[in-house]
Amino acid sequence: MSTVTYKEASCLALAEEMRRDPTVWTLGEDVGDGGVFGQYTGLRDEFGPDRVVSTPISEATIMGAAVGAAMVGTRPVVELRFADFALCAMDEMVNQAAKARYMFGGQTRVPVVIRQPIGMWRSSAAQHSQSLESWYVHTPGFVVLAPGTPADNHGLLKSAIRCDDPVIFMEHKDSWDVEGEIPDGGDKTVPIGKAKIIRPGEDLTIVTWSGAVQVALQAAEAAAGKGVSVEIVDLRSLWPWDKEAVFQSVEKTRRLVVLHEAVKVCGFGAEVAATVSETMGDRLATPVRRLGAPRIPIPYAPPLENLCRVRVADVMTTVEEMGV
Amino acid sequence: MSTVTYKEASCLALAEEMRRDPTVWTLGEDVGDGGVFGQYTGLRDEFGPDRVVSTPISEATIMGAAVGAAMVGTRPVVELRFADFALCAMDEMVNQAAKARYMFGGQTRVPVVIRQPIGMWRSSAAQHSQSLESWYVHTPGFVVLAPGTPADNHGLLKSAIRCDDPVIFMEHKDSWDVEGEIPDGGDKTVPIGKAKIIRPGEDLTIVTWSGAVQVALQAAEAAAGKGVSVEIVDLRSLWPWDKEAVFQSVEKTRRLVVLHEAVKVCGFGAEVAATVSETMGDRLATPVRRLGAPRIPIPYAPPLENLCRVRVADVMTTVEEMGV
Amino acid sequence: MSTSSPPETGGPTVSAQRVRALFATMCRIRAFEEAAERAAKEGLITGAAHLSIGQEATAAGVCGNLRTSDLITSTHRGHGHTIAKGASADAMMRELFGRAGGTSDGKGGSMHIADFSVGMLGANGIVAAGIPIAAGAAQAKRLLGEDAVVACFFGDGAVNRGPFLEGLNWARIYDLPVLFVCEDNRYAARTRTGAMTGGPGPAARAESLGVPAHPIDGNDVMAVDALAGQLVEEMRAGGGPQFIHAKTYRQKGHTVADPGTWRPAEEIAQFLEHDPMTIARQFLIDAGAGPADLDAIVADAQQEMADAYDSAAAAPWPDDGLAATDVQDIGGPA
Amino acid sequence: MSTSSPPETGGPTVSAQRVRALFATMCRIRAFEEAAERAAKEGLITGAAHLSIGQEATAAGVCGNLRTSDLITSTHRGHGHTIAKGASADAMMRELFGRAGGTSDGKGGSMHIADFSVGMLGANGIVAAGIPIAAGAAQAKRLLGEDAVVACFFGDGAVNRGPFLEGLNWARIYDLPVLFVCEDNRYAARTRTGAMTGGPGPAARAESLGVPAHPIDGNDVMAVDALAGQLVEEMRAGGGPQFIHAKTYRQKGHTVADPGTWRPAEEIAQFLEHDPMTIARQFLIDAGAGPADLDAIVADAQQEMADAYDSAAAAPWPDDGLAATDVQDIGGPA
Ligand SMILES: Cc1ncc(C[n+]2csc(CCOP(=O)(O)OP(=O)(O)O)c2C)c(N)n1
Ligand SMILES: Cc1ncc(C[n+]2csc(CCOP(=O)(O)OP(=O)(O)O)c2C)c(N)n1
Ligand SMILES: [Mg+2]
Ligand SMILES: [Mg+2]
Repeated sequence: MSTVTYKEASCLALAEEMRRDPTVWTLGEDVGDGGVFGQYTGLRDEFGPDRVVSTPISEATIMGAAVGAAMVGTRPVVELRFADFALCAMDEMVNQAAKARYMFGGQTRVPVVIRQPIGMWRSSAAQHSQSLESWYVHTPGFVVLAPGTPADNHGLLKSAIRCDDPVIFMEHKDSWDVEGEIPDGGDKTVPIGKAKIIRPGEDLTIVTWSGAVQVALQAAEAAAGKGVSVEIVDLRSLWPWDKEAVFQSVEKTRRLVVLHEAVKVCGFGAEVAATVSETMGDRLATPVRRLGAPRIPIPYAPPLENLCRVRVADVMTTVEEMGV
Repeated sequence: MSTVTYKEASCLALAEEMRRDPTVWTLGEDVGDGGVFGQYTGLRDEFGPDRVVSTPISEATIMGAAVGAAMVGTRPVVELRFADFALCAMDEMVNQAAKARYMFGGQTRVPVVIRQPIGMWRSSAAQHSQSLESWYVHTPGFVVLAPGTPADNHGLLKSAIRCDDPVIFMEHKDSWDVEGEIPDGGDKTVPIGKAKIIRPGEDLTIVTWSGAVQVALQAAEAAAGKGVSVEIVDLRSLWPWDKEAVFQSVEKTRRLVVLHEAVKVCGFGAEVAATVSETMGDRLATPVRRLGAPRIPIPYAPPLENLCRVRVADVMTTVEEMGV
Repeated sequence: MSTSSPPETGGPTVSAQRVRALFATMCRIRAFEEAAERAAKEGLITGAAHLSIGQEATAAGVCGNLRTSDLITSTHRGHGHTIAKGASADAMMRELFGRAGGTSDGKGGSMHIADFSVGMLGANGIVAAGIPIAAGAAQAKRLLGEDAVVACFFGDGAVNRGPFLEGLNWARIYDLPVLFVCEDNRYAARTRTGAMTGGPGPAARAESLGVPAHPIDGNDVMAVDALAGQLVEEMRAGGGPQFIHAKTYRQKGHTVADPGTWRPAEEIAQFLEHDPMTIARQFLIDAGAGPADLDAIVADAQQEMADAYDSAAAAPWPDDGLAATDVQDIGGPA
Repeated sequence: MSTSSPPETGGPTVSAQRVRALFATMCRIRAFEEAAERAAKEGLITGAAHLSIGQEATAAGVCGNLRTSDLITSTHRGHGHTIAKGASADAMMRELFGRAGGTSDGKGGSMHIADFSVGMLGANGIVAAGIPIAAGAAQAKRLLGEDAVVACFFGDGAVNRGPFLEGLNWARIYDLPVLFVCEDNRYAARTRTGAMTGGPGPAARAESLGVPAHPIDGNDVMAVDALAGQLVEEMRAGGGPQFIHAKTYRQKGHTVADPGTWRPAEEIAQFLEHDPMTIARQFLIDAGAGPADLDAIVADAQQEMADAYDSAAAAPWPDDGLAATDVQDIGGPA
């Protein structure tokens, strides 16, 4: 095991996969210079400018070119910088990447990894803070991953690159500097579709992912101080998502909170809540609760931005209301 | 009252609003020639090419220009032809139209109506059949409307044009020729945010909208034949949605099915189901059920396309499973 | 056609034998689409179908210079390109009918016609979407160390969409062997593109992006063949992107459902006279071909497509199970 | 500046008095951004801030020819444009600090700086997004029967995004009075735009879209003023869109967090010498202005911005309640 940051973990994963498979390459603005967050540092030196391709500001074509490149046998890792800019490439993502295999009757596959960092981070405001994972979960064809730890960023990025499906890969900008351990050797992947119980508990389940994992951990600690034992399920994969793990946990705790940073309304939490309510409604001690951002664009001023975050206190209030 | 088609209803509504308010205008591909579905027929003759503006195939700029035009005091009605093409204008819709008022601290408003027809229709296949309403409901800043009848298409389009918020206006392509009555005189609007009970019932509530309204009506008829009394709530407005109407109906029937054409996973049905489960879970006789499309791109061949539709039989099975 | 030899070099003269082959391809395209038109009118084709009748020379002339290992991207109006690149007409017709044995199992239809086995990377329901895809395919082929030229077809309406600029710029800065082919049939749906296109037009735009542009009569298959042959040769020798502005005409309406009669009658008449089939036929007659020989080519094509029609009409629907296959490997359709 | 009189006609000569006013605007922009830079380093500006130090002449020279009723759109690097168009520096600084009294109540920050009351329709966090917005604003003004010229600022990186083509084409075909101003500072973030831009560059692209293009030294405020004056005059007289390719240099890094020292030292040095402030100052000295007078202009500007800094630093955070206002009229934030 080595201790690395979330950012370094992804850089290592990409380098390992590029060494392993010469058809893996990456493209995006400034990636040759290490990328806007430094998550591509050193890659051009090792792999050269044809495999670490700095591009013009042409999101539609970054994505569209990756589709063509994936169709003919390479594995592009697309860097879109901020999930918000992905909106400039939405046709290429949704109408092309996600649908090509199906609408061409399986004649082709589009093994492309689409990195688009999400989340609130240092007053990034309305156009640089969105978390739109639920859009992609709604879209047939996509695998959707949202790692919350360095180890998962490492292992899931590797799985994403090896996956034959187009993968939406959402890192959280606020996690870049979070440290954690990753396995040595570079051959360990994290399986797509498997959740992880990152804290076992008995009284209540929190299902969460990405940056909100940190909030959940703090809330669980606070709850423990009040005698409430919280189990945290970090989904990591949003599509497919690990229903079994969630059902199992809720079967035990009979209380579920879904916690995410994205807007609550029509967030992926709605899918989890609706599914659990539908499937095991009669075994729930109390209805499933959701916590997410209010339905407002993200404001700039730090105290206003903070109001869009789910805070530990919000989780605690909800836990109390659920009568644990 | 006059009898008109769904398509004619929208054309009348737009003409009436353009007569009433000289700042209303419309832009999009081929609108000067009546629009691809004929829903702009005759408008250029009456209002001229400066208010019924045929455009190049430039979705991003159709939408972006409308944002600029709305900011300075006009009310553009944007025609995007198929909701799928809206993906080519996603930045302009989401990062610009929906956020401008907020991120500029209320200095401006963006009163634009964004027409983007949805739904399966005559083998339109993967790139011409999507129903992405849940994306827009998830996006702060938007009003989202999905009329299911000629009267609602008429009255809601008028309300949308008068609304100061950006409105996503989703007509269903399969409804263009559906006939119905609309009020004469042209001053009647349908309020945004109000659902309509289109069939009263006692045993079970179906919440639905857009093209699926027809399926719900047929299913209710079939259920009546089996002695089950179904109440149908046509939401019409998806954001804001009429929670009170839904709660009231479910309070009475204690059973809820949410039925829509869009993909079930992360569809707007998840939001309705999660909200109802959360709010009135203990008053439900049985968990809320959702019916929507499987998570696959829409295929071309008619029998395969049909497999993506929720059919009356599916509704009936669900109703039975809910133990009515 | 897709494996035919490169054109004569040294001048615009092309051999009659070569033109005969191109003519045959054009006849097959025309006959395919006439059969498709009939089928659509009879309700056998349920989705939208866009006919390229009148535009066959571009498809034939460009694809005649490509190898099977070369690639093309296409548009909503893609039957001609697909046939010219070497796809089976029978499988294509089944696809249009939405039947088993279609190129895409009936899951795509006319607007998503494709045959990856012959390097045809797909028609596209989104105007201009093929442009970035073509650029990326060329870039990937180079990365893989495989030689391939990519021909990228699009219409005159597509030059007003952003991906046109982005994709041509991309091909230029990475110096990719992409042959951009703008089939300028004067209309985008019901709109005259002249009124919607600022400046001197598609060729000037390409040049401004550093892509050398070549205007040409797109209805003259000899001219298209000679030009494409030369450009493809340059690209095989390591040259960067090239642009053909092929002036042509859509003899039919926008889709099979549109009679297209809203256009000026004189314009239609003028172009019916300047039909690519007539031009190629005249060339062959002048070069000594016998009318009976040419009629036989036409008849063969018509027979092939009548058979394709019958085969498609008799074919079963795709198996229901196919609806849920090829969505993705990981994560079921539920 | 935004209400100043049009420039002298009949030649490139501009009056010293006019240049003095432009110089004053430039000094205010420079001082504002130096104060902002300081604030960012001190942690008082929490979000990204992009400085236009070195590019002041374009903002001042273009906006100096606009009326308050004229409009501009801007980019992520928008402080200069906003000041030149007449916004209050005090309110702007508060916005950068995210404080009460900011131009957008602290809800937008530097990247969304805007002052609609003076026709400044907003900076934009999305490269090239202002281009279609500018076109639409011009179109709407015409529909309303109101005279207005729209100046649309964007960088050399923006010419590779699709909306560049779409928006310029749009302005051309509808003949809209939009003055496109490409501020070419050689870089897009850390990437040299030369390597990413196929063909002869921004001006050729504009010309290919039918928009007359004018390359110019963007650091020479006299030249920018004269050119913009002439073009704006033409547009007021009913002319269509125009394009200025202003060559300039970003003296600082991409954001305040980037020292920008990864660029060639000689290049930086060369442009520090070709500083727009120095050029304007020299012109004024040559025209007889006293150094003390000019120093006073600088000092005034610095004082104004020091005050703005203090005012912003002392201002309270926006009221929590503001987080939920101005989302939309119908449908709460819940
Ligand atoms: C992005 C997008 N916008 C609009 C359409 C609708 N549409 C389909 S074909 C077409 C006209 C295209 O014109 P052109 O590119 O000249 O091709 P042609 O039909 O003439 O072959 C339009 C507007 C679409 N498919 N995609
Ligand atoms: C669509 C989009 N892509 C990428 C970015 C990230 N980004 C912000 S500024 C910038 C560079 C822009 O370069 P240029 O247009 O030359 O403007 P400059 O920064 O030089 O003023 C980039 C890539 C963005 N904001 N929007
Ligand atoms: Mg055309
Ligand atoms: Mg720049």
